Amino acid sequence: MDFGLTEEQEQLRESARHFLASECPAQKMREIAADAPGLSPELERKMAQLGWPGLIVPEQFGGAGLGMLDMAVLLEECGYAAMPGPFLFSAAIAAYALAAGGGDEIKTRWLRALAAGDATGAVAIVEANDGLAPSDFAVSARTAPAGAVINGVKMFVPYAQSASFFIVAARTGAGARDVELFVVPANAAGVKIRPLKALDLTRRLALVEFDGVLAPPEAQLRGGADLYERVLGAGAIAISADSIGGAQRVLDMAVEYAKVREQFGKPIGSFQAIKHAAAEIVADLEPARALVWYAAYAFDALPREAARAAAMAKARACEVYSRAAGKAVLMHGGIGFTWEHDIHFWFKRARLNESLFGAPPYHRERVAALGGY
Amino acid sequence: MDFGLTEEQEQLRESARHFLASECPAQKMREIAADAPGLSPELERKMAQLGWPGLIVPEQFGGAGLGMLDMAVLLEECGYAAMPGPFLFSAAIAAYALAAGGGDEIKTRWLRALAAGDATGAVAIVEANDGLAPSDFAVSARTAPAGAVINGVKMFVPYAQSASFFIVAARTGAGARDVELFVVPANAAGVKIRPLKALDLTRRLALVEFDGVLAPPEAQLRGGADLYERVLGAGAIAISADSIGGAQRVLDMAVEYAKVREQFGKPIGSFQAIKHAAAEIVADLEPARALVWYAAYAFDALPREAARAAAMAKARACEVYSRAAGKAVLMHGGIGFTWEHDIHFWFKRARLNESLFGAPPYHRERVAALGGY
Amino acid sequence: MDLNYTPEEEAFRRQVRNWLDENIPTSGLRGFDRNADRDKSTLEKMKIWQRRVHQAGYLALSWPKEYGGQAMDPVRQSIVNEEMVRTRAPALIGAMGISMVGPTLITWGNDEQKARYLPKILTAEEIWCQGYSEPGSGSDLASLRTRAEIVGDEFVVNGQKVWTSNAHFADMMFCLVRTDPDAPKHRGISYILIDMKSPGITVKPLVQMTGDRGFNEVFFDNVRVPRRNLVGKLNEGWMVANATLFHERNMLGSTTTTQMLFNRLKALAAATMRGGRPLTHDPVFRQRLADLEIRVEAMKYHMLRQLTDSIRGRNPGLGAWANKLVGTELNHDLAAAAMEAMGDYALLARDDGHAMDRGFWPYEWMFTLGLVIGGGTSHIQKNIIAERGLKLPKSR
Amino acid sequence: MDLNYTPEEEAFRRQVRNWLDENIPTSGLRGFDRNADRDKSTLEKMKIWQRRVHQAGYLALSWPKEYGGQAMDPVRQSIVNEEMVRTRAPALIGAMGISMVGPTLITWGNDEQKARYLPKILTAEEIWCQGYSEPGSGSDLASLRTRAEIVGDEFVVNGQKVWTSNAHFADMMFCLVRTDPDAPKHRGISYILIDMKSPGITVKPLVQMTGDRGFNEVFFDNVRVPRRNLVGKLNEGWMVANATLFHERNMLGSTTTTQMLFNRLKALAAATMRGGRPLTHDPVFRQRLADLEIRVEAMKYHMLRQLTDSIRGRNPGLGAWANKLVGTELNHDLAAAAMEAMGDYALLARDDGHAMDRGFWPYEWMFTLGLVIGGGTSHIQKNIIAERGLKLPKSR
Repeated sequence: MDFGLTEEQEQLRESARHFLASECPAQKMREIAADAPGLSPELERKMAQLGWPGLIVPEQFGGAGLGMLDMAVLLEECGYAAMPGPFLFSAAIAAYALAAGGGDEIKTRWLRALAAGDATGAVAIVEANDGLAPSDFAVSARTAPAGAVINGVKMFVPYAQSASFFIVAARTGAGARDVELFVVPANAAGVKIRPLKALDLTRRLALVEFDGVLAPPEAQLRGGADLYERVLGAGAIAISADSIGGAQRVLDMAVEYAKVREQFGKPIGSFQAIKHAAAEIVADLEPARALVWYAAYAFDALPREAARAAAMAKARACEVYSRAAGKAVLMHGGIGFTWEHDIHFWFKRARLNESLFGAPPYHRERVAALGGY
Repeated sequence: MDFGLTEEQEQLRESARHFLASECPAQKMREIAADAPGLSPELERKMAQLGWPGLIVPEQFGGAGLGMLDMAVLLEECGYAAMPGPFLFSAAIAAYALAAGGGDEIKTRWLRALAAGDATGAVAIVEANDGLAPSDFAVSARTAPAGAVINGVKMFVPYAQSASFFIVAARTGAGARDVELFVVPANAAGVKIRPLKALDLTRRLALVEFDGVLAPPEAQLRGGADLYERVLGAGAIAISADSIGGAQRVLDMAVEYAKVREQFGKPIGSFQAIKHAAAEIVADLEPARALVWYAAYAFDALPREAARAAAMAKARACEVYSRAAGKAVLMHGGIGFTWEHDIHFWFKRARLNESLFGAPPYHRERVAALGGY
Repeated sequence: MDLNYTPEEEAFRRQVRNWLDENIPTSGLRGFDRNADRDKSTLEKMKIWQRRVHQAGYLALSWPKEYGGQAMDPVRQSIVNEEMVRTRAPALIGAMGISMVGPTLITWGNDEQKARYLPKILTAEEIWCQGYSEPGSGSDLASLRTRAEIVGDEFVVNGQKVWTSNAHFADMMFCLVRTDPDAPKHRGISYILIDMKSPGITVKPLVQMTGDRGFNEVFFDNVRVPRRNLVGKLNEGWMVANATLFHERNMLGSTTTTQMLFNRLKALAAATMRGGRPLTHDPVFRQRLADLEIRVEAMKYHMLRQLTDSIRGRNPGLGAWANKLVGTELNHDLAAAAMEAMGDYALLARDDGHAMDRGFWPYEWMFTLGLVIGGGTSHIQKNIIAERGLKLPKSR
Repeated sequence: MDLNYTPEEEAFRRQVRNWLDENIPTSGLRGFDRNADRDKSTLEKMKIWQRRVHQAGYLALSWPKEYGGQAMDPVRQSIVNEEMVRTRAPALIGAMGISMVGPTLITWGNDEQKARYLPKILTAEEIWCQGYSEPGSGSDLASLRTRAEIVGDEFVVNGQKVWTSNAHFADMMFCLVRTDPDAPKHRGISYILIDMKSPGITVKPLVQMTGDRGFNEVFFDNVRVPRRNLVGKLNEGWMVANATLFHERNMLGSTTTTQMLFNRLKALAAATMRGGRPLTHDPVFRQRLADLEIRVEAMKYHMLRQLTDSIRGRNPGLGAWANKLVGTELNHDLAAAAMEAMGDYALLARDDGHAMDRGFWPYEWMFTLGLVIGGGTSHIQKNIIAERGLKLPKSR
């Protein structure tokens, strides 16, 4: 019985926090956010040097072979920094999908490149109707002599613009479980990317059109609906970890501000209303962090509980983040509503986290269904 | 355009508040609550002298011929005092049912007696399955030569023990609107009353069994499902008005306490947490009061909006009351949890108000359905 | 209680509505224009619009006739307000003058000041901004430090204001300045009127989290203001300002806007499919919608009750202290519900082509949060309710 | 992270469970016994039960062996706690001694005190109550005024305590008294042990809103207490008490109880029909249930994390300050959800024959509110989190 981080995980956390504090402080985050691609090649390169993209990639493909809990620890720090870039989507979700469902050829081609920092993957799931169930998909994969032919439009694809390849969820029949994941190079014939303007300035979103894109047999990941569910789980956990980190940051910002800002002749942190708002964030955040750790641990170690744990984490963590961000903005008063102050980046990122990979009511319903209510 | 009380209504309110402060202060309320019947014959007699039981009874049957808004104003004060007794159920709901649906014989016999304070009526609606829809009822009225024969068991009937007669909702067929209201004297053959122990000590509840009770034709109120809906509306408004008064009282108690109780060398009312809790009650309560007034006004003046307005009032007012009572108990700290302090009477009454005549989720669904969502 | 309007009032409403239908500019300007980042030509159009409303007799209905008002009762004022919102008439560019400094001058100003300023407020010849908040005094307004020294017939003003909406195009500012630094903080403040073209004034934009310019910082460097621009008595500006703050509280509590927001949210939910059915049929979202509608309706009657008090010439009582808190939080909750309704579409910025409801909601969601904060955050509002409304002891 | 138990721990758990299955009294006593209004014979049965648990070696697992403990690690303690709740074993009548004064004596007591008191805590020969709160000092505990003057070899105690659970049958009280009225309020307090049979003590019951007697007022009229009953140093009782308060915070945060409450709520909802289907299939109530389960699970792992910290000998950190707040509010929310689930059945008192779930919930609903209030209301808990956890400035 041990519910805690290992020494290595603690070190990972410490070093990530230090690295991001120096390489991606708020000022740098703002610069990256203001730049069209929404990522810093320099920062990406440095992360690659640290081996972050390959964190959960098996060692035989150049990764560190670690697990989802390690990734969650790292993503918590990325969320703390509101780090822009494709990292979460590529290193946690696409990497998982490839590692879990890819054959040797795919792994050798894409997973190795991803781990080395030479490629990023983007996951293309929801469409115009915004549903996560395979039956919601219009994007289809039709069997053809040379593989599968993919047609349709995916929406809200994070960092499609800079991706080297996509993991595309496509429908292969009318059944509820007729879904397959395909690996499609970004430069494949028939792929068109149209950027969307995102509210969260630390993320890039796009619409991706697949117009008769041919996916050869090896590009189809093994696992079908089961793999698809697992990939959603990985996404839920990754966003949850980012949310915990973000909630911690807005709390830290608000507490810091409350200690120095004075009104009525004393620091506003001495007023109960401010104190209680901060305390409520703590009371929300600390148990939610444990829940996210549990979900990440269960993802690898307790497969039968993993889906439900991920749904729980996602339902809770992103709600906690949004609520914390709202409270933290209010604790700042007027300055918190300005562009000049950094907090709005987290405030908007919290909103994106809330809906990406399923909003809280969706996940609560899943918790009920998977729990046999 | 005038959204306010008339001078007469203001006077009614003032005189009710003064009357209840002197005739039903907390100490008296506790005595009545501790007494098995849960009512004070003396207090009932004095109210009758003031004409309260006949407030909405037409003048030709000995009443004052006033409307639901007047009644709401009065019930707000009764809620403020947490006045025990059948008044709300008899004078607001049963009286309305008789006045709206009774023939001359019924009115002459029961409505006149009710207005004079010589009889009280109890409404018997829900049953063991706790539903408000006619299709939920097992209590049936079968046509017989001499009238209707009523069979079945009603639950949670307020002040059945002391009632002179019941207004019973009975099913007359399989359809969703096959419901009729009957007036059944408490001493009719086949009526059995079994007291239930209520959490709210200021109210009495009972189970009422109707075992082949014969209701002559004149005992059937005119109006069927429409009248039944109106009676539910009257109930919703009456409970809402009581709730607003109760919420005002717990606020007043908490504010009073916060001004005198000292901790850390100053009145606890100078701490923001206490202030903000009180302010939140005000912010909930004041708009809710306007909503209840509106619903009561609409009940008589705007029949097409009346049902929806009553559902809105009930959904909001009783939630506001419960929340206010919970906050007020916390504002009192330990003393608020004792039997010795009066506040628990309101706290428990709020809970009864929340569920009687339909809990907030039920009424919100009604608001949506009636609003054509 | 009687929620009917008199036949005369109904006729007046029809007349207003007809006038609006015929006169609302069809191009560009439209209600729910939350964007304060106005260019010159928009500004000019908005002034023209206000002038036309004024000429039609629909502006400042409750002001005395001698100052360009109509001396009508508050019911007609509320009818005009309702119809303006309902028809999505363009915002009144001079709102701050009309609702805040105008009524203050009517109460506290001398005859010369009334004659000089009131007409131009109505004709939009002079647009006003408010100089209250300072960097060091947000919630604690009375701790303001902008200094005005009397030198001869002038005040010489030095200091800084912040969160000043519209300062970048305003002609005049009503401003609180410290005229006696040695007096207790509420006692040394004066209320003066400053010409924004005076030498020594610098206006710097403050961009909001929405990305729009709305607020400004205003710097005063030896700005000279004639003594005749003092409103009320010297060092008694706090009292004068409190009257204005009360007007502000009422202005922010407009409920027609809230009703419009709810209707828009309901339409959005009806048009949004989730799990194969409109979101309005989703039992969970229905509960939320119904709860919001109930709160919107409660607020509507809450404000009608105060309108009635005002018609009857009575103090509106405890409830009025809660208007700003309840109204702004409700508006923000409506926007937050819309954000939830939109699912991933909530992630799109206002100007994305795929945005739902023409990108209205994400902006509104932030803007309404700004209103929760501005003019005293909810924390401050709760203090006000508790201290002024419930007479709980102060804890400064 | 490894949520598996070692084979030894699993074996230990089986052994505990088997022992409980065989030894839990089948009559009367049962877990979830919130009623503190115990008669003599119940009391006697409860003492016998605790003695049996002690003899079996399942009491005070983390205490050193020399004082009757088992010197086991916190995992085994948590296994025993979990199994006790899961099998609905009767409450331990000496819990306050075991969890609060015992650990305090182990840390601060002298050898004589340890030898004298600890064994009898475990054997339930001496039942303890806590003398902290006073009528004038609820949240502000350190302002207590019960006076203890040193006269010869004795303290002479005068004053009053309140909210004293179990005082009507306790043998001993651990008590905070003021021994130096001139020192700053935290500096003049001592921690002493008082024999409840001492002349001059009067215990008066305080009935709870549930109708049960649980608390008491305790009056001291020249009560003589030997000086050797002082724990720690004179005037340093505040430090001693703080250790105990920390134990209290942990005791109140037990999560197995919370999990049991959730399971009971879920079973209630599954058994309750509404609109022709079980309430667990109602989409709105499902959301609420799922949200509660998520919070219950989060709390479970939150406590496991602290358990791990304690195994590793590390400070549990910021999160532990939130245990009382989160745990008690969650329990109350679970009970409130059950009340809603029951509809009109929630209106029935515990002892009505028609009450659902044997009348468990209405009582639990009130009792858990009492736990939100007791030991520092949520207001106080938030101050503690902010001031001790986040180091925000005090505002006394």
